[in-house]
Amino acid sequence: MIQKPLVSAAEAAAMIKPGDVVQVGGFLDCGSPDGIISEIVALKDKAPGRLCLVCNDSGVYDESKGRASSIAPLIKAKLAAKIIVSHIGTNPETQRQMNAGETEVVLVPQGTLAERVRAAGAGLGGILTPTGLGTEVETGKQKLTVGNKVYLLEEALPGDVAIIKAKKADKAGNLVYSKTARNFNPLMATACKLVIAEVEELVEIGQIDPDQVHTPSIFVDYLVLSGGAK
Amino acid sequence: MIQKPLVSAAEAAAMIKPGDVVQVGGFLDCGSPDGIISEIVALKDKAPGRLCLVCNDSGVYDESKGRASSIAPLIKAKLAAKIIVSHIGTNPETQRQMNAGETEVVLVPQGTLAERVRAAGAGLGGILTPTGLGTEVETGKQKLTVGNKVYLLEEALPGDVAIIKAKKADKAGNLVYSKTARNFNPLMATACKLVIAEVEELVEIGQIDPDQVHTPSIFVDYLVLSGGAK
Amino acid sequence: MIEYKENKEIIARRIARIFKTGEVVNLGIGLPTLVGNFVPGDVTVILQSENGLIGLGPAPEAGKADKDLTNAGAMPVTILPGGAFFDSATSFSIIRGGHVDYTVLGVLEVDQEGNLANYKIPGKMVPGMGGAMDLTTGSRVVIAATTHLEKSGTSKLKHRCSLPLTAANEVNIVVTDVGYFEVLGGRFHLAEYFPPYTPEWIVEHTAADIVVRQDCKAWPAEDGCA
Amino acid sequence: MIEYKENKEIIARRIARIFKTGEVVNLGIGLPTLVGNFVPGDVTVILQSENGLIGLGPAPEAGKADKDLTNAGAMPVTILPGGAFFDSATSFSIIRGGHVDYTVLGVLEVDQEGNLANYKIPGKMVPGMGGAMDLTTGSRVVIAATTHLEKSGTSKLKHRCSLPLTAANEVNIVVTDVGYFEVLGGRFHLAEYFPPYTPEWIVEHTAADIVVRQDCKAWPAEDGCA
Repeated sequence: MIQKPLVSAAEAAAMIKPGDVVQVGGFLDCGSPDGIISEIVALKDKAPGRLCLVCNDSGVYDESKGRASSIAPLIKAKLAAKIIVSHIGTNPETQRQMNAGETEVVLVPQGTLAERVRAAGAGLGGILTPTGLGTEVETGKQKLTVGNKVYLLEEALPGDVAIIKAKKADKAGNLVYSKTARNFNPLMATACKLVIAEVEELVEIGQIDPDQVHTPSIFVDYLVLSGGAK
Repeated sequence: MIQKPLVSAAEAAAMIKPGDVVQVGGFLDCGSPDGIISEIVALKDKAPGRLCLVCNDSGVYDESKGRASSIAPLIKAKLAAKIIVSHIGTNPETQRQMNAGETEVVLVPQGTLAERVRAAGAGLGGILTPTGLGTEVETGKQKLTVGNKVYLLEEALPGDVAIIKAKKADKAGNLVYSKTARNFNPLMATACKLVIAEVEELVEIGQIDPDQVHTPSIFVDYLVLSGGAK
Repeated sequence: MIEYKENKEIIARRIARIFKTGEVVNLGIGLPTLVGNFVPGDVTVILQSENGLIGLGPAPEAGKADKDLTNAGAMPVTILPGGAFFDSATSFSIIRGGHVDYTVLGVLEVDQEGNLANYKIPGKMVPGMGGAMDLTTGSRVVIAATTHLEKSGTSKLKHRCSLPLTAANEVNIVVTDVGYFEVLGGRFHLAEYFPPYTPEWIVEHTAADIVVRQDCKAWPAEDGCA
Repeated sequence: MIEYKENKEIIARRIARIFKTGEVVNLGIGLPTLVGNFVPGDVTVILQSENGLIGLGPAPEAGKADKDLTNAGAMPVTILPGGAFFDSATSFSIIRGGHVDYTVLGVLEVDQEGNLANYKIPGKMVPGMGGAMDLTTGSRVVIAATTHLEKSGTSKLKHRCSLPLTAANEVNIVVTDVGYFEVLGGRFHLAEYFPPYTPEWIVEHTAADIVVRQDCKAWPAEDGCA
């Protein structure tokens, strides 16, 4: 197997280009690539322009406690032109920007978001889901009937760059996630042209049981070690 | 966690009812629930009537060598009224029955078959795939355009019973597969009303790392130990 | 005269009695999470959390929290022996695929058609639907858990929701702090009232059509049996 | 006069020279499987097998076969360090999702429009498409590997396939035992001829429109460089 380049979080951040659709793994405080996110914020002046962010949620943001997790620092830094998420309830800054017309927010049911990202990775055009029928979610979408049941057509959601977080990688880029820090990370790894994985631990090729790989190496382009060491 | 009932292969076979859609894991010689399949054949006289079988392929059948793997013994015993598979090239008996009009054979591209089974398990009505466009596979199917690309609408394929094969289970029914014996097994486990898993090894609850479970226990209804021991 | 007093605990206690051993349950954030505390000791339910685990255990001991192990509300949790972790697509395959028996959700409004609103007050507050739309679509039984009245005294049970819907015609059971309702044929059917509230009081203080079932009874029963 | 003699090895040898280090390749059953034997030692390709693995290694030593580890043709194989196993949905997500660079398939017929037929001779033989339709749809480059002529002397390269198609307009490269062709704009473009065959012989013995490229050359080169 080929080794994947190990880059710094700052080098990874610099790979993101203006206007990119960036998919970011994580679920609230759990399982986001925080090292890369910090470096994107640090780039602020020569920042990658405003991005379209895709994430489960807009993170937890609590100014009084100095708490900002997941994509909350990117939103705070006004780097998001648009965010596609299932939940913004734990980040009042997202809501403020949305109400002020500064940032476009698209709310997608969580299971639909997962399937739309997966569909992009799987080369599918979309999926038929019953979720959202009879709600505002169905607005503007095609309805199709299969076996007497009505479904919404939800389109695949591909990205330009995925920044994801795993517990462990081997040098080929095979990934293993930890507990509920798995969430959207393996889905986003399949759906984007450029995939950068931030990992806590890097092991030699052959040290991960091939039956226990969560994301096979061919999905991963670059590795970043959490904590800054390159 | 609740323990799942451990039954014999014969008891499992007896749960299948006439006309059932039975999804059978395995890929050619690899990863089929051979113990349960034998017992379905052994039931022949009081057999479950003719079934609709869903499987990757119709197994390997070579009369001269007495070789019959996967669903080949069921086909040989004429227990299949209909089979939905991607490949029958290694089982001339399937072809004979098809040409003689004894058995209906529906050929589905392998990736489409996988997604149709998965969609059923995931509560989706179907998926949009580019596979099969411009071929006989598109006959009678709806075409939809998403982002300037044309796709076929392929419908979910649920089943009544899944008989699958795993390497290891804990007593709650969490499953771990071995190598390429994984194939369709985890997909079928999600897609059927009744799921029976034949396993080589049964361990106590808590002995499988929750990060390394391939099929969570809630999908599994009954366990069978390979080799006949109950 | 009966005076209404918010009582979240009785809601959680009553809902916790609905489940049978082996059933799979998803508890929403907030009030529904309390339900887990009141499941009887002889019943073993399997808790699913949509962020990616089944076999949810109690909160960890102080100092034992694992940053990689939370519930869908970002609270540290544990996993029971025999549990499993999975990604978000698998989690919602479990949910949408019909493998969850009960989902328990909080509401802003719930109506007699089984509609539920809990993700958006236009122009005011938009938390988002998270996994709630998939949970209400996919679960076998949808249970709305809510105090009966707003602080303002307004009924949370409605003829018709006015807020954007999270779920259309999906709610099966509503448990408030005054009673237990089934949603059937466009009406709330009162199956149990929680004293001191009476069926008459409930009908009077609910902005929806209520059928008082013929076998409607007090809960907990007067002999103390729950 | 040149006499045609079937030569599967040169097909496999030439195709094996197409790949670069790090590229992901799926080799079909039969002739395409031979390609794996001829990849130059300084090139590391990653072999994917649609039954559920990446990092396919050589056949196991005698007596070391693992019943749970086969390729898509049911032959015992091994996995290289750094490889991974996955289920069939993931396998075809890799394929359909565009993560396979090259797929190499055998054919019954291939035509100048890039159509390929290899799964069905109606009324005669119907092996089924297996994974071939997904592989031809999803792979970046589709390579058809075939002897140039049938045993009967009929050209396998056609103006238009007469058998049911496995792939419509998907074939990019055809390598036979007489030459290397690119499929472009509804024509076969001959890029290399394999001596003793000449471009003239090839044009004469092919039932399709062939453009002989201006830079068309012999392979292996006359100085012996492959």
